[in-house]
Amino acid sequence: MSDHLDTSLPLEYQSEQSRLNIFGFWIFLGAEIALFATLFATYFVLSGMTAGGPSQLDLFKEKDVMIETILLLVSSFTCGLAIFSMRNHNKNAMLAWFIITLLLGAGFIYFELHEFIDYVHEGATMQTSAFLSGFFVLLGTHGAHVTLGILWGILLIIQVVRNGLNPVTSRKFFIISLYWHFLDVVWIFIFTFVYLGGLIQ
Amino acid sequence: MEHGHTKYPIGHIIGFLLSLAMTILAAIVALRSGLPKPAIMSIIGVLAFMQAGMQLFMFMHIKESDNSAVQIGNIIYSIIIALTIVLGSIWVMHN
Amino acid sequence: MLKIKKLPWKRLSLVLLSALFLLSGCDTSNIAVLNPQGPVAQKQYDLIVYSFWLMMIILVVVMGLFIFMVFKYREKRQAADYVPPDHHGNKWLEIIWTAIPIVIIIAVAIPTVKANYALEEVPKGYEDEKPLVINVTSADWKWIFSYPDENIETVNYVNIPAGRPVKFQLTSAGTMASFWVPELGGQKYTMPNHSMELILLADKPGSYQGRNANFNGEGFAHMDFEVLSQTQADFEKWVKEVKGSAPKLTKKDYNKILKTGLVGRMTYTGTHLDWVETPHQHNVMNKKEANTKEHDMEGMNMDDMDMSDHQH
Amino acid sequence: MIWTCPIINTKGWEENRLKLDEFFVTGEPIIYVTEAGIALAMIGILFYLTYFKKWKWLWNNWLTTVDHKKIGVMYILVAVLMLFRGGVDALMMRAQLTAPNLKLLDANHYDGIFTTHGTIMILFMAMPFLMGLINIAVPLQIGARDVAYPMLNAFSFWTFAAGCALFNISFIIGGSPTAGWTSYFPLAGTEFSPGVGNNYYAVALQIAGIGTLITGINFLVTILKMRTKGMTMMKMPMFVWSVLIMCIIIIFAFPVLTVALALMTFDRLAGTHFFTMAGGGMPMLWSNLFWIWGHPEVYIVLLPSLGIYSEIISTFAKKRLFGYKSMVFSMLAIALFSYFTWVHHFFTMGNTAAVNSFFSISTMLIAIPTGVKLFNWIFTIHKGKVKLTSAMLWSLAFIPNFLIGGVTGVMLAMAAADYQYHNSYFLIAHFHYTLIPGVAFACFAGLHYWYPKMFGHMLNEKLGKITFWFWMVGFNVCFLPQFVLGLKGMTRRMYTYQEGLGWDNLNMVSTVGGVLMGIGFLVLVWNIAYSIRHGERDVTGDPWDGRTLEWATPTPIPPYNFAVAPVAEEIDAYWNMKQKKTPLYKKVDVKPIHMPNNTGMPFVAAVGFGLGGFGLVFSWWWLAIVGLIIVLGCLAWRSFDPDKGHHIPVKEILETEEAARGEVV
Repeated sequence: MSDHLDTSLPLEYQSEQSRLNIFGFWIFLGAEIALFATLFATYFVLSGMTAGGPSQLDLFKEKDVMIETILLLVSSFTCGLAIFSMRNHNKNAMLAWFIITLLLGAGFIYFELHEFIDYVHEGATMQTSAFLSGFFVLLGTHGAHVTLGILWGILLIIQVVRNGLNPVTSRKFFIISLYWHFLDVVWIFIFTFVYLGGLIQ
Repeated sequence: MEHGHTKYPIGHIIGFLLSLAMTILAAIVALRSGLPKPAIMSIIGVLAFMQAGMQLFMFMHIKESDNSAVQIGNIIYSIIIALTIVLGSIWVMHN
Repeated sequence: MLKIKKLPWKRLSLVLLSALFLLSGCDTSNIAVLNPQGPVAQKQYDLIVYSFWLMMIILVVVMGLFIFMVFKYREKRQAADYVPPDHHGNKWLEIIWTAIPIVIIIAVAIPTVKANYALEEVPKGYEDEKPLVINVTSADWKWIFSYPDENIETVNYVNIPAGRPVKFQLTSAGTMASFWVPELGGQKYTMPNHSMELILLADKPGSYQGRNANFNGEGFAHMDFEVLSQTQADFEKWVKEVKGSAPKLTKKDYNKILKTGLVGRMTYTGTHLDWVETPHQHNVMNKKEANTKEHDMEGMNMDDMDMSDHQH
Repeated sequence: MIWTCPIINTKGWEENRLKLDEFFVTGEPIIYVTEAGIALAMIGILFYLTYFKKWKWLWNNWLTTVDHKKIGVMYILVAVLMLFRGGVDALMMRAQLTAPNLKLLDANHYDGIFTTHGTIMILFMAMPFLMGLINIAVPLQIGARDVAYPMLNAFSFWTFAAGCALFNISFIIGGSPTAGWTSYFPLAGTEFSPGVGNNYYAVALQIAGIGTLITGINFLVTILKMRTKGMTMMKMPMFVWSVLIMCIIIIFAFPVLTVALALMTFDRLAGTHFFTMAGGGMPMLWSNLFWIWGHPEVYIVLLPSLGIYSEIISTFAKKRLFGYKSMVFSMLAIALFSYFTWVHHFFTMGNTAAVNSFFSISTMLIAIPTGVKLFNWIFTIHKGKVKLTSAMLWSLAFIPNFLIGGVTGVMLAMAAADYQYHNSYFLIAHFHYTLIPGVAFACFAGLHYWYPKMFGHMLNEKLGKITFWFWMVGFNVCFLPQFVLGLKGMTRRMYTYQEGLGWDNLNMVSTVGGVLMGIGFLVLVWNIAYSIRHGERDVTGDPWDGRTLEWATPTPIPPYNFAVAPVAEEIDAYWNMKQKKTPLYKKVDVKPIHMPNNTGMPFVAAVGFGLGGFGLVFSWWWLAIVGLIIVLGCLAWRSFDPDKGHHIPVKEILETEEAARGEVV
């Protein structure tokens, strides 16, 4: 790959390797959509199988879910602002917004874990029924992705602090922003079909 | 592709407010409206897909790079596959 | 002319082998699937033979074309300096060999769909006959047949009256098995917490071999049973004999039978249906009487009802 | 006090923990012999490496390589080893079934063998063999220097290798899975398969699946973004088209397998209720998810093989491929339909007539594009100049044999008739008639065809033909009788049968066929060994008068493939260049070439996957966590030092080119 930089493009698209990586990540997001679709299919098929255990109505609380959703929505917004600042070559603003994004993500994880622990105390573990198995694995996979994103984000922050904003670090931030927005999209579907779907009666 | 935005991220703010509005609207329709179940499910389903589309175009700059055609094609095809898996599984497993 | 040394071994071996295949196919008496003994198996047999000859036509056409091309255009048969033409394709040929397969697929699809729907109902000509209901429960490596009307139960063999449709309600007490009596008709799976209906019918009395077609562990190869179809009179005589001589089935006996392992033939009076719930019908739910059954089953058994009333 | 984690209670894990004496599988003489054989082979290799001081060479050239050509060779090496093991499994099964009531293998051992036979042949032989050929040929055919993500290419191979190794040790340590390669529930659950066998299945396939998914993404981007100047999409070689479409299927099918295996792992290790009988689980959901991946998977292995056939038939018929556009659209149609036919694997699971009818028709529709391709190959041969090399023989034999597989497929697609065929030997014969001519023949053909580019010498043609005829005759003798056995009521996975059912002599004939195929494999191994010394050297780099760009490279192929990226004007770019006698490149155009550095990270990550997987299999959670940390550590380490790569100076390029081609103008 010739490593000349096409300076007419935004920083993260300038080297050819960057363009390939970003394109490859979009393809990977296609695969992730198939992965979460299968988890949703499993949840929908098993959502009625409560086997005598607590059902959606007994467990879900509107307040908790709204907090988690707002947290993730705002984090998606601040992540957009981080990329916006990056495009303006404003490293400090980008880092600030990005750290806020990760903190909001951590907040989301905190509330989600808190919600899970409440369910376990009410006796609803993933061993209780097929519905709960499906619920915990779907939410757990999304939560694991968010946690992985936060760790990955911390690594990237260290790299930017050390190497500054250059075509390589900016492409990595652009990719993690795609990842973060994608997780927010997945959460929108969880919020809609799992929580709202479960609370309707 | 535009290089260096204007000073003020208007696109992002509109996007954020839109997604907030759609989320709250979905919550209200689902929890307070008392509509029949299938009606609610379809409304909040459409809202979810609209919000997803909005995220793709406003926040994820899907249209931007020179291979945007393939990226959008890839996402559309993956949605078709996702629907096949979800609706296919439900249809097969319930009879 | 083809030199003997250079005999087309490939063609020779293939001709020999297809001869073997066709020869053994002729006397179909001992080929179970091609020896239907009931209307259900007959319908499937007709479908198989119909599709076999249709596919044989395609096979002969394409094979012939292929052999002709390979032999005609071998390097040895052409001049040394022969340069093949630069063909790119031919629109008409492409249309022909797309259209004809579509026609063949339609010719195969229509009888298939008709047969799929026909197999769900009682065979034609027997609608007014009251079908005999037999509950089939598969367990790890044995078959348990319960006769709810006659209130008797047999293990690893089942007697049925000839000329009368039999509704087998298939369910499983453990792993998934597949209830298959080749001479009487196709197979269906037995699944835990589900009940599925398979309608078979034997035209005349006789003994037919039944077998589990879905692998379910070590004893799978021995998990077969005999289907003995008798005249209506003999069948009733057999039921009276069993009622007189066979021991009463107790819960302890039944649990001993269910234990993993192979057992021989057994006969009991009374059935395990008294204390074991029959799970809800797999897809019979959306038949006409769905809603009436809906209410009285609501509180009765544990596992889940029809999905439709649960939101998802 | 056992630490109970708040979310997942550990009751399920306790019963699952194994006592050490159940660690090693005991009691089977055949397993002792195999263990001794493997131990001897390992000692032999270690001795050879240390005695001839080859460890450094191994580490620099093979364990840390990111060169697509070397990775391809490693894939094929693993595939041939797995073909040997899968073949021996098959021969043992055939031996046991030669006559009724034989006692060579008991039920449990036989069940373990047919499970490993199925899994190994499809996932650990067919996939790597094709990935090997793809790795070698695709970058060269599109005139590229390497794949889009060289390090990820190595990472995929080593992850696959870790999964393959983990699966293969199961028959020695802990016991192999015994629920069939489809591993249906509730049989595959802890209630009916208590041992660790099925844990191996769930974890090893998961790890190997990660490698395949990454390869799918890697080659999709390579083909879409790194074609040489002038090679538009409709001018790519047909093999590259088939690989592109295979990647699309991989990207959308393998995530379903990942989820299905993860749910199986949760059910077996964490006591969840996805597929269990109790707790509201639905065993049928496993079959559904498995086959949503399963059917596209058989098209993943079939499509590249069709691409190989297109290349070889076109080359040895000395004629351009007939109907290029319709060949591309038929493959796209096959790829699209492959996602809508999975229920034909369980017509008999009580679906309504509507579901069965829909999937009957969708399955039949796939026969149409396949038929179009068959006619196009036949018309490529039309007016051609057919040269019967071994590669061509394998490719030609594909057409009649696959035809039998195809037509029986349409017969099986009829749901009403499938009630009689399902799980019988008719089905066994059908899918062997599609997989062996469809995939195995293509692997052999591709091996013969690209062997000179891989190793610099050709395989002996006479021995090649002997192998071919043993396989051609043996394959038909083995599987034609099985159609009849199926109709006689013999079902798959039976370790023995009674006499008097009329199955005896057909099984005997079938075993004879199996032995013939075994002999054919031995002749192939002998051919490979023999050709190392006596094989005809490939001097020109274009032994078969090829049509596509991989034949434009000298042999042995320099690490950078092309000194200057070739310009492709037409389909069959190299053939076009040869006709017009255009020079490959001018000396003045040669510029320093940027090449990626070797990296040890993929190998270390594979060790992490292996350890972690082994820990998961035996529920040793500390080992699983250690494995995970190694893998994540490798990814983080890689993220911190994106390899700058190195440049090959012009002087060195010209030296290698002149050594290979004589003077460069």
